[in-house]
Amino acid sequence: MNWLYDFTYLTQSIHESLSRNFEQGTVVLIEMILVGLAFMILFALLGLVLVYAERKVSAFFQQRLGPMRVGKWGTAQTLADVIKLLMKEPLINKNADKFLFNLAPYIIMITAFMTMAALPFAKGLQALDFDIGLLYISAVSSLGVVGILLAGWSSDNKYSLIGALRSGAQVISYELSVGLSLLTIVILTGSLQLSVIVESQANGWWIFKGHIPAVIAFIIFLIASTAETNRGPFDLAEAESELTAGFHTEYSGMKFAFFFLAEFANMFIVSALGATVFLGGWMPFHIGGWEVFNNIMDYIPPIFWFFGKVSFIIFLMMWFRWTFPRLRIDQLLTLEWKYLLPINLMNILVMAFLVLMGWYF
Amino acid sequence: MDAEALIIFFFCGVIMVGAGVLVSNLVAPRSKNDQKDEPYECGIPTQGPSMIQFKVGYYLFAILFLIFDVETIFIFPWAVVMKKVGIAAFIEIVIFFVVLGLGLMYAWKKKALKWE
Amino acid sequence: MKSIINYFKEILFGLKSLVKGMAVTGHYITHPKEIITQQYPENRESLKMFERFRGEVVLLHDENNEHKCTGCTACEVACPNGSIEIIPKRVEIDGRKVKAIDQFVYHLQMCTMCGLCIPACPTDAIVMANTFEHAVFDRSKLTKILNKPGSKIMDGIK
Amino acid sequence: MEEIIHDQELESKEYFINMGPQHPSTHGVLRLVLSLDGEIIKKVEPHLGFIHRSIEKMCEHDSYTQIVHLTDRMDYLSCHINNEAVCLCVEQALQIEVPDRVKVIRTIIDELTRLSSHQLWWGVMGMDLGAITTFLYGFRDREMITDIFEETCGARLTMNYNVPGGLFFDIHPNFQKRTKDFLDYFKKKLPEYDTLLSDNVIFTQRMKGIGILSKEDAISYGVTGPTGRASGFSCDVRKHHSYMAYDRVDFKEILDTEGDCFARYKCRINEMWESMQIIEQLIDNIPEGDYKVPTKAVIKLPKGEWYQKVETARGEFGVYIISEGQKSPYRLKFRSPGFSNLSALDHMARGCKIADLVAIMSTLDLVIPDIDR
Amino acid sequence: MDNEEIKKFVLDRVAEAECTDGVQFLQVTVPSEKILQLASELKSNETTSFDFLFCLTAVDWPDHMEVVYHLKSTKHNHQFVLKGKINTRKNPEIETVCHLWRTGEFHEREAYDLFGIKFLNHPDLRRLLLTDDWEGWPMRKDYEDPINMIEY
Repeated sequence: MNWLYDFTYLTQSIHESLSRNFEQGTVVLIEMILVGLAFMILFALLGLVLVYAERKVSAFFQQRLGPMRVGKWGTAQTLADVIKLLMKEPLINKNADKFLFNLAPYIIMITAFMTMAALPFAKGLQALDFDIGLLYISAVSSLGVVGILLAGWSSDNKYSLIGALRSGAQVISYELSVGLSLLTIVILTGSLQLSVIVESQANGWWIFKGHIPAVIAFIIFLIASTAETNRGPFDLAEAESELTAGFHTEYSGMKFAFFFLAEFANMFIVSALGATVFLGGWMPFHIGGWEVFNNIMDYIPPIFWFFGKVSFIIFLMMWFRWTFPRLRIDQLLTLEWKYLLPINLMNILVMAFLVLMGWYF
Repeated sequence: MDAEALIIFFFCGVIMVGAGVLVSNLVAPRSKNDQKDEPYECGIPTQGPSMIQFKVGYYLFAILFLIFDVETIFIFPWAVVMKKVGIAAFIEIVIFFVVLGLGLMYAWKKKALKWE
Repeated sequence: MKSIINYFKEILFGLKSLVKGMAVTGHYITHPKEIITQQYPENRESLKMFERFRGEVVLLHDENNEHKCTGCTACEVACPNGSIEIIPKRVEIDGRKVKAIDQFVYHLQMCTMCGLCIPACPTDAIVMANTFEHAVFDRSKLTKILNKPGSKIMDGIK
Repeated sequence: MEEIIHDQELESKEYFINMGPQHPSTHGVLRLVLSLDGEIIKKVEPHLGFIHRSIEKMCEHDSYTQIVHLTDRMDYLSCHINNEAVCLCVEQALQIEVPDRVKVIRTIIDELTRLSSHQLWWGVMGMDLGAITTFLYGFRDREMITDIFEETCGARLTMNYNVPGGLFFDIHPNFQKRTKDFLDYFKKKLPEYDTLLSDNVIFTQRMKGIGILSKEDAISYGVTGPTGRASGFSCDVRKHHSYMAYDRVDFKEILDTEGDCFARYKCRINEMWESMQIIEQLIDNIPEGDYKVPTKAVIKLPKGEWYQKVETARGEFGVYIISEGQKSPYRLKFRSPGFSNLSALDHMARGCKIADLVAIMSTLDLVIPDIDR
Repeated sequence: MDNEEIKKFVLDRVAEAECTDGVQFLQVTVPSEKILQLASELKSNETTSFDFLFCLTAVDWPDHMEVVYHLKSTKHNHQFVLKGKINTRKNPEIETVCHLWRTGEFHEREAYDLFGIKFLNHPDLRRLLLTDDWEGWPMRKDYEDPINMIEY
C-alpha cells in the first residue's frame, strides 16, 4: 500500500523493469504510450464522472432526482449519452469553413490535454514538472479560446459568431485575474514550480498561512476561473436564452461532445490549479499541535486529498452555476476591469508587504 | 520527463478527437437534405452574410488585455524573487503598479472600460 | 474618498446578496427529503387522479352490457370540436321502430376535454373517466367506438 | 477611444438576426427580427401568427357555451379569467345576476390563477436570465395550485370551470382546506424568491434602468397589467371597473413609477402578496347558495353589443361581442393584453443589448397564443 | 364628462354623427372621412382627453365596414365607443390613428390583415398575423377557404 502515499517508487520501479528488458529508446517510447494512455483514460473518466456529477448536483439543487433510469441511480447515463452522440449525424452547414470547423474541437482538446499534463496529482504523480509550471499552465490554458473563436467564426452562424466574440473578450479579460491571483501566492512560495508550491505547504495551506490577502486571492481566483472556463453564471458564450447555443450551435454528434468534454476538463484543470496553489494540492490537512489529528489526516492517501479538494472547488463552481443568473456582457467586463483587476493589483501589494514584514506563517 | 514530452499530450488530443470523430463517422447515419445544410437560425433562412466585420467593442478589450498581459509577464519573475530581494523589490513594484494603475485609470476615465 | 467607500460597500453588499442566494440553494441540497420528483411509471400503483379529472369520455355500461345512450345527439351538438359522432340505427322494440345508436364514435385526438358533453346528456349516459395515458403509436387508434359490441340500451330510458 | 469607436472605417455592418420562432426565450413561436450593431439592438420587428388559429372566426360559428372553452386556449396561464370574461359578457347581455357564491368562488380562483401565472413567470424569467434553478422552484409552488384546480375544476391547465350563469360544478369539499394550506406554504416560499433573484446583485444590475417605458408611452401603446402599472399607469380593471367580488375585498393596486424591468418585476412580486391577501379575505367567507343560475340550453343574446373587460395576469383582457340575436355572435373580438404589450417591445428594446431584450421580453410576460389568437 | 356631454361634444364637431345609448357605452358612428379630425380633437381636448385606446377592431356588415374604437380617458375615467363607418366593402379605406395612439400600429395592422381595411398614412401597413402572400381577408363574412376552414 506504500505506493499510494508516494508514487515515485511506482514510477521508478516501472522504469527500472522496463530498462532491464528494453533499450533506452524503446523504454522512452513505451513510457510515452503509457502516459498518453493513462491521460486519455483519465480524460474519459473525468468526462463520465463530471457530467454525471453535474447532472446529479444540479438536480439536488433543484429538488429533483436527476438521471435515474440508466443503471443504478442513473450512473450509466453519461455512457448512454456518449453512445447517443456517437450515433448522431455529423452536420456541417454549406457555407461553413470546413477546415476550421473541423479543426476547432482538436484545438480545444489539445490545449486541455497539454494543460492537464503539468498538474501534480499526488506525490510523484506528475507527468511534467516544469520550473515554470504555473506560467506554462496559464499560458497554455488560454489557448483554448482560439478553438472557441474558430468554432464560432467558421460555423457561418450569427449566434455562433456573437458567442465566440463574447467568449474571446471574456476569456482574455479574466486571464489577467487568474494570473494575478496566482501570483499573489507565488510571492509567498518564491517558485513557479508546482511541485515546489505543493511542498511548501507541508506545514499548512497557503490559504491559511497567507492571511486575508490569500483568501481574497482565492475568491478572485474562483470567480475568474469560473469565467475563464465559460461556466455559468459567466456562460455568455453559450447563453442559451440569448444565442440558442452560442459558439457550438452548429456542432452535432461527436464534435459537440468534445466541446462538452473540454468544458468539464477545463473545469477540472482550474479546480486542480486552485487546489494546488491555495489548498495545498495533495498535502493533508494539518492543525499545528494536534498530533493525533494530524496522524489520522496523514493516513488518508495524498491522491484522495487532491481529488477531494478538486471536487470541493468543482462543487463550488456548480453551486454558482445553479444559483445565479447570467451576467450581461458589459457587467462581465465591468466586473473584471473595474473590480477584480484593481483589487487584485492592490492585493498583490498587500501580500508583498506582508512578505516583506514576514507577517505570514 | 522533459518538456519534449509535451508532444505526447499534443498527440493524445489529436488521437482522442480523431478517434471519436472517426468512430462517429463510421457508425452515424447519413442522409442528405437541403435544410440540413442551412445554418440554424431558429428555422428561418439567414439574411445576409454571417461572417462580417464585427463590432469593434470586443477588440478594444483585446487591445487592453495585450497591454495588461505584458505587465503580468513582468510581474511573474518579480513575484518569484520578491522574497529574496526584499525591500528594493517592494519599492520597485509599487512604482510599477502606480504606473500600471495610472494606465488603468486613464482607460477608465476615457470610458474604454465601458461596454458599448 | 466617499466614492472609494461606496466602491467597497458595493462589493460587500454584492457578495452578501450572492451568498444569501447560495444559502437558499444550499438549503435544498442538504435537505434531500424535500425532493419533489415523482418517478412516474414506477409509481403508477399509487398514482391516483382526482375524481373530477377529465381524461376521456366513456359510455357507462352495466353488468348486463347495457348503456343509457338513446342516440339523441345532444352531446354531438354540444361538442365544440366535432369529436363525438353518433351513427344511429333503427331498432325494433315491442314492434315499434325506435332510434338507437349503432356506433358512438369518439375522436379522442380532437377532444379538448372541455366536458361540455357531460351536462348536455339528458340520460347521464356518458361520463369523463380519469384515465390519462392516451399515447398510442397510431393515430387511428384514438378514434374509439364507445358502445361495447352487443350492448343495448337499458330498459326505461327514453 | 470614442474617436476610434465611431470611426466610419471600423463601423460594423448592420446585422439581421432571427430570434424565434424556435428560440428558447421567445416562450413559444414568436419571431423577432432584430437588426443589430454588434450587440446593440437597433430595431425589433415582431412577426406574429405562427399559431394563429383565428379563434375570433371560429367563435362566429360556436354557441356561447362553446366559446368559453376556446378562450382557455388563448392565454392558457390565465384561462379561468379569460373564461370569466366571456361569461360575464354573456351574463351582462342576458342581464343575469349570478349568486354571491359564484362571485366569490370565481374571484378566489381568479386570484389563484394569477398567482400560478406569476409563479410560472418568475421561474421562466429566472431561466431566461440564466438561473435555471428558479424555473424548478416556480413550478414546484405552482404545482400546489394546479392540484387545487384539478380537484375542483377537473383539469390542471385548461379548466373550463365557468359557464354562462355560474360554474360547471360546485367547489370540491377540500377546496378551502387546500387553498389555506397553499397560502401557508407559499407565504414561506415567497421570501425565497426575493433572496434568489430580487436581492441578487447580478439580477438587479441586469434589470434596473433597462427597457424603460414612460407612463405616456404605456398609455399610448395600451400597455396594461403589471407592465403598465410599473410605468405608473393606473390600469387595474379590478379597481376601476370592479367585477365579481373585487368590490368587497380590500387590496392595493400596485403602482410603480420607474417603468424599467425591475419595476415590472417588483410589481408582479408584490401582486402575488396582494393576491394572497385577497384570497385570505374570501376563503373563509364563501356564502352558501347555488353555484349556477339556470340558463336556456341554447343561449341567444339579444341584438346589440357588449364589451367586458377583466384583469388577467397579463393585463386588461376585453371581450367585445356584437350579437344579431342568433345563437352565435355576429362578431367577437378579444382584446388581448399580450398583443398590446408586445407592440411596445420595439420602443423599449431599442439601444439595448441582446441580453436586455431577453430580460424585457420576460418582464413583459408574453404568452404567444394570447397574441396570435 | 357623462354620455350626454360627450354626445354633445361629438355632435358639435360632426353634425351627421349617429349616437346610440348602448347598455354600457355611448356609441357614436361617424363617416370614415371624419374620423381622423374627430379623433385628434377627442384626444387633445382638455375636457375629453381620451388618451387610452383600449380596443380597435373592425366589423364586416353586409353592406358596409365599420372600424370600432373603444376609447377611455385615464384622466377623467370616462369611456365611449367611436365607430367609423366606411360605406364600401370593396376597397375600404380610412385614415390611421396610430400617431395619436401608438397601439393603433399593431391593431390597425391586424384589422388590415383580417378585414382588408386600408389605413391611409399608416407607417408600416403589412400583413401581421398571416403570411405575406396570403390571399383574401379571412375575417370577412364571405371569405372561403376550403383547406383551412372547418365546415359547419
